[in-house]
Amino acid sequence: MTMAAAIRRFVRDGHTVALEGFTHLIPFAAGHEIIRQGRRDLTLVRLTPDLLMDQMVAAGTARKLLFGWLGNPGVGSLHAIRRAVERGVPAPLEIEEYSHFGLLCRYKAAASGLPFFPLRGYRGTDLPRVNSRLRSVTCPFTGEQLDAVADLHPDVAIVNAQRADHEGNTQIWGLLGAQREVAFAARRVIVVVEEIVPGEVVRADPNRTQIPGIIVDAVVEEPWSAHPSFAQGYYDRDNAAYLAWDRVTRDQGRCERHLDAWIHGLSDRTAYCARLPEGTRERLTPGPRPAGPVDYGDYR
Amino acid sequence: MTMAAAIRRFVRDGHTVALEGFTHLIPFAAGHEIIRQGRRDLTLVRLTPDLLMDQMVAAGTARKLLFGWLGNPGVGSLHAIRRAVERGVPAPLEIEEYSHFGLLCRYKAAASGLPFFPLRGYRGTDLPRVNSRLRSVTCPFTGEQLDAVADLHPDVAIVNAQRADHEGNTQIWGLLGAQREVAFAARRVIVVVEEIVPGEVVRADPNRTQIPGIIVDAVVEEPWSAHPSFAQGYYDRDNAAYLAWDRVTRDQGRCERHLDAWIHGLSDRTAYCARLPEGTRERLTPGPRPAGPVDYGDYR
Amino acid sequence: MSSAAAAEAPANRTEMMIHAAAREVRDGDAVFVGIGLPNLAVQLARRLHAPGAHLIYESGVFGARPARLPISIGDPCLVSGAAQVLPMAETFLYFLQGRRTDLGFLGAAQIDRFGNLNTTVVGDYDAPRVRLPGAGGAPDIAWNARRTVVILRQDRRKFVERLNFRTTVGWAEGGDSRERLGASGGGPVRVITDLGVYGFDAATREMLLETVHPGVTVEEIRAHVGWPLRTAPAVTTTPEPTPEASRLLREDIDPARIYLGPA
Amino acid sequence: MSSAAAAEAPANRTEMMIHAAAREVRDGDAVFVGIGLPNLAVQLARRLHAPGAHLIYESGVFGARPARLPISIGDPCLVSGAAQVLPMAETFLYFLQGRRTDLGFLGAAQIDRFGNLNTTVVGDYDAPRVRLPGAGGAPDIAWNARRTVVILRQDRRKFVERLNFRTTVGWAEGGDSRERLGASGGGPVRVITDLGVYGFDAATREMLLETVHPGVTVEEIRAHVGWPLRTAPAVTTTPEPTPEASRLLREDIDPARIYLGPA
Repeated sequence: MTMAAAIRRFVRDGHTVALEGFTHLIPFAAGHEIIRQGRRDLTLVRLTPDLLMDQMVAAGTARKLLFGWLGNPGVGSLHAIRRAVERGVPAPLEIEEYSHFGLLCRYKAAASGLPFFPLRGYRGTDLPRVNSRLRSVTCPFTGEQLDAVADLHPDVAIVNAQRADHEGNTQIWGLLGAQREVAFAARRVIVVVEEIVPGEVVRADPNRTQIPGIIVDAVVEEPWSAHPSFAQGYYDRDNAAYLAWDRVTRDQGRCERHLDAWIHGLSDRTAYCARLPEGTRERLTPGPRPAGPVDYGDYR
Repeated sequence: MTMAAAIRRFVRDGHTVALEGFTHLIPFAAGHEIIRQGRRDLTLVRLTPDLLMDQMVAAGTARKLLFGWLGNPGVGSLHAIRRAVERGVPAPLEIEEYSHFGLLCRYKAAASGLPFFPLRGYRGTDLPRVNSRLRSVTCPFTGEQLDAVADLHPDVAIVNAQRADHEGNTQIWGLLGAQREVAFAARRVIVVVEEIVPGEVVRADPNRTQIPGIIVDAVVEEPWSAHPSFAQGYYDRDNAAYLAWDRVTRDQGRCERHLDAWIHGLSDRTAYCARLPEGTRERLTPGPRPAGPVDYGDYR
Repeated sequence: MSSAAAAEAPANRTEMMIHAAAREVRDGDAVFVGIGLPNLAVQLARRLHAPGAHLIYESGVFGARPARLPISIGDPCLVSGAAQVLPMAETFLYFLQGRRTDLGFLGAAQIDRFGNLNTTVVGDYDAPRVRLPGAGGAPDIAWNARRTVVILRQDRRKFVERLNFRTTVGWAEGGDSRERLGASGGGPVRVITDLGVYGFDAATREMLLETVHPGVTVEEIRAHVGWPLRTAPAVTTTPEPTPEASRLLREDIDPARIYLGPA
Repeated sequence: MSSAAAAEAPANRTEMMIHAAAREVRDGDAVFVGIGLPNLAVQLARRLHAPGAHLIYESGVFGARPARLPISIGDPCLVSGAAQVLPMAETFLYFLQGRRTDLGFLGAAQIDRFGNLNTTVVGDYDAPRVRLPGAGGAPDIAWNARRTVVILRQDRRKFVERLNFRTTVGWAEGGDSRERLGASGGGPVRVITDLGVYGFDAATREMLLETVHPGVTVEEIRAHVGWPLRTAPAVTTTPEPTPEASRLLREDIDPARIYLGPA
């Protein structure tokens, strides 16, 4: 399925949409397509809303944001989100915040068919005061009070991966983020991959599969769809883009011109890649470092 | 470390010892060494106590057994355990039973530093009536009553794996059972591998690592240490041994003669392997079925 | 007997069970499957009307394509060529409790009229006459799968008025009692034995005899049930397998008749 | 300046922070580490007195051996050559909450006298003057690690009488209040700034100035603290790095002085 078709079909105004990938495999191409298609009133969910959600907020797609840590990793602030939160520009943005672990546990609960998940870390902090979804639960064995978060079932989860087969069996190596948990938590799952590979490739290494095809609604093949983040073994993070965004995002007008140039004015990811400065892809492509062989054995 | 040294050092009379591996990578060599060293009053923990624990009970090592399913998989009953439970022969055996899922959740809780884990499946059954460690917990969001199990921290967990490096970083492919969970749950961890490999082999594929070396107390290299169970890619299950045990285990005297011949009368796994009928290893070795390449990328 | 003649021989009762079980599998179903008869039934259904059915083994394997007949749910032949292997805990958490399972197959040593199952003990729990294997994955499959189907050979000691131990909840005490317990899955829809096939009354949730296998009478079945058995308004004969289904089961799926038994 | 001369130049204040932080790492420690100064400190400690220290990144990497200086805790250079990559949830569940972490490093925008931290907002939560990044992994590190060390540059707006928001618990209200909350880890043991190093009183758990960096006075420090600062019985000068430590940091670990700043 094309990205445009997948977003058109599964992402609706007002939806709760989780876009995951912890620094690795961030679904930039999918987020850009959501912006391009003009979705509104989304509740966006992401452990680390970084550049992608700063762009989505600057573009006016979001009504609310659930997150764990709000920053441009290794660079600084997310000024578009700060503008929305601090000054309501371009529109007010409701926020609901967790620790990384708390949001992970919300995914875990939902993926596991549990209405809540117990954890530790919020007692004595001000977080439960500003988030009524942080509650307490009593251990039936020790009487201890633990923290608890509720399940979170996004309407749609979008995750990037290195490869999948046509049935949606999806393989990821390197940082795994919350990809598996959010996929099992969500009602619909869109997987965006660097490559669609024959089923035999996936089935030659079933332990590498993070997401089973049976829970995947769309597989989109788009090389470089995680740029400017990275895809382990395919390309490195384009740190220049993170630094550039730090300048762009300080001003709503510049943000909008950037979105026009890099999103609204482009038809798709192919056009985006063509617009990258010459040599970008060569510069970001790492040398080989193969995983080494493993034998599953042929059992007949 | 040799198996004899690892068992001598870490497994004490009265300990709670989990030996895991779901049909795959069952720690037979370790269990046999525990028998050989004459440990007593152990509380044995295992999702599926199969042949290994039937032998350990027949040998008189156990005071108590925690389990999820008690059978010779694909064959029938475990007669030594049945004798102990039904008639107290050779000695009474206390049992504490769960579903597979319930015992998995006990490991999960312990590995996760939680005093309990919530789950579903016991309401309306007689299991909580005979196991006071199955309780209820109330969801702080929905008010729903869920089941709960307590954490379980074995004194020692013993797991087999295909390979580890000298630091104990342990890689498993094929069925993963509860290896990772029980290792993180336990106070001490013994890993038994088909091969100790250089650190570079493990580090070439870090997503394959199930257990980090930092929680491993001993790495024992013993090829064929899971026989008569299997090691994916190394050898197949020796079903003849499962069928043979079905005959042996029906009679306590025959059990004891079997234990004398295959355990007490042998010094170690090398002697065990030498005693296998000629051609056994060739018969059980599968043809190759390689996993196919993956590239992590060289990032400098 | 030649292969052609073998394919035409009438189904024995084990084969009748497998064919009946295969008919419970719908295309696209995610099926939580044990070894033996349920495995054969799903393999058969995949070759007939349900090519898109997915097999899930509690050992952690999704989308297995075994090159031989597996001898346990942990057979390495289930791993080589599978779509995914998950840690066992996640299989239970995500596929079962997370409500991704459409159909689960269960066996039992005892069943009652509401489809509750005993796989724990015969006799008293603390002084058992027979110590059975226990729960395994059954309580969770029964609790969470959208539909469950129970397969067991039938006799009066198995179809009992009162279980010695309730390991696994079916329809509990009948009516809406399962729902009131808070079960997330859908409960048992069929019981398949070597004598016939049963459903459950939509209101009372009591077991109802629906079909008898060829050559079996309703009276014969009543003699193998430990309570006054109710029957569907019209008890018919279980359909015999088509020649194609029969051939697939006998020639492709279990040619050595490991599970099928004597023809 | 020649390399030899550079190695002999006195440590700047950033370097003093890194060397002080490195001294908090013990051999064999499992260290939960962020990017920047803590990362440099642990890399340095591994080359000096703690070769067996293990790095854990909340991104899921255990035992990283990066071939370059990572620019984020998710840098792909942390993955290639690492001992293990875990799903992020398991890193928090097993390594942190499961109490497998000996030492955690934290930063903060505000800290109070009991080592409680604010990384959420400056000003009112609902109408913030500055919206900060929020919690990330900090509450869980602070709650579960056996020891935590806070690293931050010091000024009066950071060392405050009262936090605008308590994101992360240190010693709570002091005394045994952290223990009474039920925290499983051990609490903050050091605060390291560009001016000095602090510990905590064993009974009251109030922050105590222990050492001042060379050239810094206690009075200068008091001017950068928003409450009446207590000091240890004998405030000494923070030890300067050995030539070997200085060389390693400058030549091997951050030769481009990305984090070290101007010499």
